[in-house]
Amino acid sequence: MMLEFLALGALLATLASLPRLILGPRPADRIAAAQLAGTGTIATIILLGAATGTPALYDMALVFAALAAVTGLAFVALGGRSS
Amino acid sequence: MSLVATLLGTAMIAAGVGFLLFAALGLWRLPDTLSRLHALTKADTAGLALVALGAACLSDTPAALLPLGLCALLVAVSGATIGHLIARRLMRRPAA
Amino acid sequence: MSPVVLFDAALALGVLGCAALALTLRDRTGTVAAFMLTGLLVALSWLRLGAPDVALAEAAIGAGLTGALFLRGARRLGPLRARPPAPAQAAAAALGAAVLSAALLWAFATAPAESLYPPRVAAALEDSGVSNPVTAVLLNFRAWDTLLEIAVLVVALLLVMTLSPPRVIPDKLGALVQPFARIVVPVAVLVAGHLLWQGAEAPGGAFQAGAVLAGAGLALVLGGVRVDRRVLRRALTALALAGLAVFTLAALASQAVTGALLGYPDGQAKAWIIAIEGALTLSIAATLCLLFTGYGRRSAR
Amino acid sequence: MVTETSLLVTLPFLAALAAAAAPRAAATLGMAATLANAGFAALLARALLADGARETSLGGWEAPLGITLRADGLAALMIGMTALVGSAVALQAMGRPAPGRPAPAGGFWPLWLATLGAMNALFLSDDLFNLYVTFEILGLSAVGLTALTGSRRALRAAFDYLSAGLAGSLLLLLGVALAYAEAGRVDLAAVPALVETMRGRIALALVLAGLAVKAALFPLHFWMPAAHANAAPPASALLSALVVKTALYVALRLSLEGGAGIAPARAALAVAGSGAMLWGAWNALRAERLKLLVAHSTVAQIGLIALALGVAGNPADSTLWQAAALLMLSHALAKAAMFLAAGRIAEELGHDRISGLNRTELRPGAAEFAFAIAAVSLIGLPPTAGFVGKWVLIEGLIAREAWIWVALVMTGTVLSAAYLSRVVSRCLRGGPHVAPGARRPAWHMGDVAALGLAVGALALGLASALPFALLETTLT
Amino acid sequence: MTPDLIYPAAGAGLIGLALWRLATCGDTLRRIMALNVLAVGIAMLMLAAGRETLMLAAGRETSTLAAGRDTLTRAAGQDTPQTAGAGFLQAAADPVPQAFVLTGIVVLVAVTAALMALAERLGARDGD
Repeated sequence: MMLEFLALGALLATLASLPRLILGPRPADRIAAAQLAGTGTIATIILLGAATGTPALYDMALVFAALAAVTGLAFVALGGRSS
Repeated sequence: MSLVATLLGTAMIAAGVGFLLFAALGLWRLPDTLSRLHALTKADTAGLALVALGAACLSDTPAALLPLGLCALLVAVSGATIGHLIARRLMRRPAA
Repeated sequence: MSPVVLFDAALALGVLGCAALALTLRDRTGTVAAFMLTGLLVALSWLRLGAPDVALAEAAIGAGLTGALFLRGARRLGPLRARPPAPAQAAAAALGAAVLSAALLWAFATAPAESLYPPRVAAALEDSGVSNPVTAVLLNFRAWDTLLEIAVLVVALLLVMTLSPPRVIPDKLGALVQPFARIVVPVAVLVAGHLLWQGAEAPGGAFQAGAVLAGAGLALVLGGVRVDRRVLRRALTALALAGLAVFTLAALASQAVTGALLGYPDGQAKAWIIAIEGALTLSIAATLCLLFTGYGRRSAR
Repeated sequence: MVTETSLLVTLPFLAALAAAAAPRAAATLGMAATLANAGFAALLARALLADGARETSLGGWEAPLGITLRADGLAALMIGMTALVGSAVALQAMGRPAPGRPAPAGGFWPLWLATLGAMNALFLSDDLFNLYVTFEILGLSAVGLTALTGSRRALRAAFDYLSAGLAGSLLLLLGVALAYAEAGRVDLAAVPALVETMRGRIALALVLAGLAVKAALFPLHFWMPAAHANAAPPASALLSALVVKTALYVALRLSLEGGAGIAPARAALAVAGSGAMLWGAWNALRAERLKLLVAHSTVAQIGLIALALGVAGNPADSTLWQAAALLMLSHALAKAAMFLAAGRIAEELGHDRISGLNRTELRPGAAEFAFAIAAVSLIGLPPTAGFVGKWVLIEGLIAREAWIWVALVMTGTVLSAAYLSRVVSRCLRGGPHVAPGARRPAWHMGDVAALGLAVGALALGLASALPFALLETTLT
Repeated sequence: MTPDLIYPAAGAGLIGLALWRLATCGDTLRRIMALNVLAVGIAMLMLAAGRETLMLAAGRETSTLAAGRDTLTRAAGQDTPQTAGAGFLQAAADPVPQAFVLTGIVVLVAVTAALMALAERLGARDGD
C-alpha cells in the first residue's frame, strides 16, 4: 500500500514543476521545469513497476530516460530565440 | 523476500521521492535561474538514483538491476550536462 | 479514496492542465514544453490503461519527436501572431466545445463496449508467430494497415522533399556536447535494438525502436554533426524509401508462396515478421530524422 | 498466384518509390506504371463481369479480425475511372516539363503514383480504420500535388487543404472510435448493427461529417476552390476529378451497407447537396478567373452527386444509387477534360481571366473545343454520360413523385448551363469576330489528353450499358 | 467519479479543449498543436473503451482474460502477477485498438511534419 502513495508522490512532484513552467520569466527556467518533469515521469514509471512487481516497466523507464536526454538537448539547442 | 530488504527499499524510494518534491519546491521558490538549476540537478542525480536503488531492492529478480542502473546513470549524466548547457546558454545571452 | 483512484485523477487533471497550458501560454518555449509534458503524462495514462506498447510510442514520437518539430517550427515562425478573438465568439466556441465533449463522454461512457477482438486475437495468437498480441495485430492480422501507415510516412517525406523548407541551424552548444552525445547515442542505439528484439514477446517493436533510433540521430544533429552533405542525405533517403519497398515486396512474395496477400507461410511467420520489422525500424528512423532535418539548401537563422 | 487486386494496390506504391529514387527516369516509370495499372483495372472489370464480385481476406484472416479487400462492381467502376482519367492526365504531364521546380526526388510523378495507389486501396477496402489510413495517404499526396507550383497562393491553399483534411480525418477517426465502442468491430459489416442504436447513428454521423469535409460538400467546402484553382493544371484535374470523389464513394458505400436505417443521413446529404449546387453555381457565375469558375463548378457538381446519393432511398428496393455512381464517372471525365483544357487556354492566352478570353487575333484551338464538349457533358445534354446519369435520376424521382427534388435538379442543370456558357460563348469566336490574320494555336499533348477525355465522356454516354452492367455485380 | 470514468472524461475534455482552441485561434503553430491534442483525446477515448472490454470480461472471468494475459507479467518470465500491490494491476487492454492508436500516432507525426514544412515555407516567404 505504501508504494501506491509513493507513486502518487512522484506524480505530484512531476506536476509541481508546472508553476515554474508557467511563470518562468526566461526560456531557461521553462527548460529546467521541463527537464524536472521528465525526471519525475521516469521516477513515476519506476514506482509503477515496483508497485505492480512487473520488471518490464524498468526497461520502459530506460527508454524514457534516453528520450528525456534527447528532448533536453533539443530544448537547449532550439529553445527560445536563436543566437 | 527478507523484511529488511523491503523496508530498506521502501525507505530509499521515500527519500528519492522526497528529493523530487524538494527539487520542485526549490524550482518554484528560489530567486533566480542559476539557483533553480542547482535544485534541478539534485533531483536528477540523487532523487532518481535513490528511487532506482530502492526499486532494485524491492524486486526479487536480479535481472532488474541492469535497466535500473543504466537508467539512473543516464539520467544523472543527462541532468548534469543539460544543467550545464542551460547555464552556459544563460551566461552567453542573459535574455534568452 | 484509494491511492490508485487518486493517482488516476491526478494524472487526468495533469493531462488536461498541461494541454490547456500548451494551447494558451503566450511564450513559444512554454507552449512546446507544456506540449511535451502533455505527451509524457499521456504516455503514463496509456500505461494505466494497460497499453505499454502505445505508451512507448507516445513518449518517443508524440512527446519527443513532435516536440522537436514544434521547437524547430517555433524558431522559424517567430513570436505568437494572433489577435485575441471577440469575447462573444470565444464564449460561443467554449459553450459548443463543452456541449460536444459532454455528448462524447456520454456516448463513450455508456457504450456497451463488448469488443469482438480479444477472443479472436487470443485464438489466433498461437499461429501468428509472435506472442505479443499488439505486434501480432500490427504485423500479421492487420498488416495491411501497417503497410499503408508506412506509405503515409513515405508520402510525408516526399512532400517535405518537394517543399524543402529552409534548414534551421541549432545553436552552438560548446565543448561538452560531444562527450554527452558519445554516451547518449550508443545507449539509445542499444535500447532501440533491445526494443526491436523483444517486440515479439514484450512491449516494443519496429515503431518504438525506429523512434528511439531517430532520437539518437536527432542527438547527433543537435550535437553539431553536419547532415547536409549530399551523400549522407541521399543514403538516408534511400534507406527511408527502402522500408516500404521491402514490406510491399514481402507482401507480394508471401502471396506468391501462400496465395494470400501478406499471408506468411505457416511456421515461418516469426522469421518474416522479424525481417520486416528490422527493415521498418531502420526506414522509420531514417524517415523521422529526415522529416526533422529537412532538405533545405538555403540555411536560415 | 498474385491476383490483379493485390497488384492494383501494391504496384503504384512500388512505382512511386522507384520514381522517387530515380528522378530522371520518373516520367517514363510513372507513365509505364499508370498504363499497367489501367491494364489491371480492365482485367479486374472483365473478371467481375465474368464471375461476379469476390472478397479476398488479407493474410488469410477472416473479418472482423483481418481486413478484406472487396472487389465488386462499384469498386471496379471507380478503379476504372481513376485509371482512365489518370492515364490522360499522366499523358498531359508527360508532354510538358514536370510542373514546379525540378525537386531532387519529390515532384509530380511520385506524388501522383502514391495518389493512385491510395485511391485503389481505398476503393477496395472493406474496413473503416483502413479507410482512415488510406484517406491520410490521399490527403498528403493531394496536398503535395497542390503545392507543386511553389507559388505563395498555392502554398497557402495547400496548408488550408491539409489542415482541413486532417480535421476531416480526425472526425472520421472519432466516428471509428465510437463505432468500436458501440459495435465492438470496425469493418463495414458493422454498419447494419450500428444503424439500430442511437450511439451507432452518432458514430455514422461523425464518419459522414468527416467525409463531407473531405468531399468539400457545401457548408464545409471553403478550403477547396483555392486549392484546385491554384494548383498546376494536371494536379487540379486530378484533385477535382478524382480525389474529392473518394469521400462520396465511401458515403455511397455506407448508404449501401446501412440500407433503410441510414435515411436521416441520406436526407442530410440531399439537403447539403442542393445547398452546394446553388452556392457553387452562384460563385461560378461571379468568378473572374477561369480556373476558379471550374473549381466552383466542382462544388456544384459534388452537390448534385450528393443530392443523387441522398434521394436514392433504400438501395434494397431501388437502383437509383446507380445514377449517382454514373454521375460520379461522367463528372470525373468531364471535369478532368475541362481543367486540362482550362490549363491549355491559360497557357495560350497567357492569363486566365474570363473577360479576356475572346482575343481577336487568336482562333479557338483544340483546347476550347475540348472545353465546350466537357461543358456539354457537365450540363447533361444528350448523348453524353452526364445526360444518361441525370435521365436515370430524374426518371426515378418522377416515379416517386418527388417533385421538389426534380425541380432542384432542373435548376442545378440550368445554373450550370448559365455559368458554363459564360466561357463557351467567349470561346466560339470565328468568322467576323476574328482578325483576318489570326493564327490557330499549335497542337500540344495537353490538347490530346483534354480532347480524349471529352470524347470519352461522349462515348460513355453512348455505351452506358457497360457501367450499368458492372454496377449490377455490386454487393449490397 | 467512478474509476473507469476518469480516462474517458479526460479524453472528452481534451477533445473539447482542442475544438475550442481551433475555433478561437488563428496562429499556425497553435492550430497544429490543437489538432495534435484532438488526436490524443480521440486515442484516449478509444483505449478507455478498449480497457472496459477486458474489465467486463474480467468480471465474467471468461477465457478472454486467461488467453489475453497481462503481457507485462508474461514478458518478465513470471507466470503469476505478484500480489504485492494489487491496486495498480490491470488486465492488458484489447490489442486491436492499441494497434489503431499506434498507427494513429505515426500517421499524426507524418502529417504534423508536413504541416510544419508548409507553415515554415509560408513563414519563410514572409521572413525572406
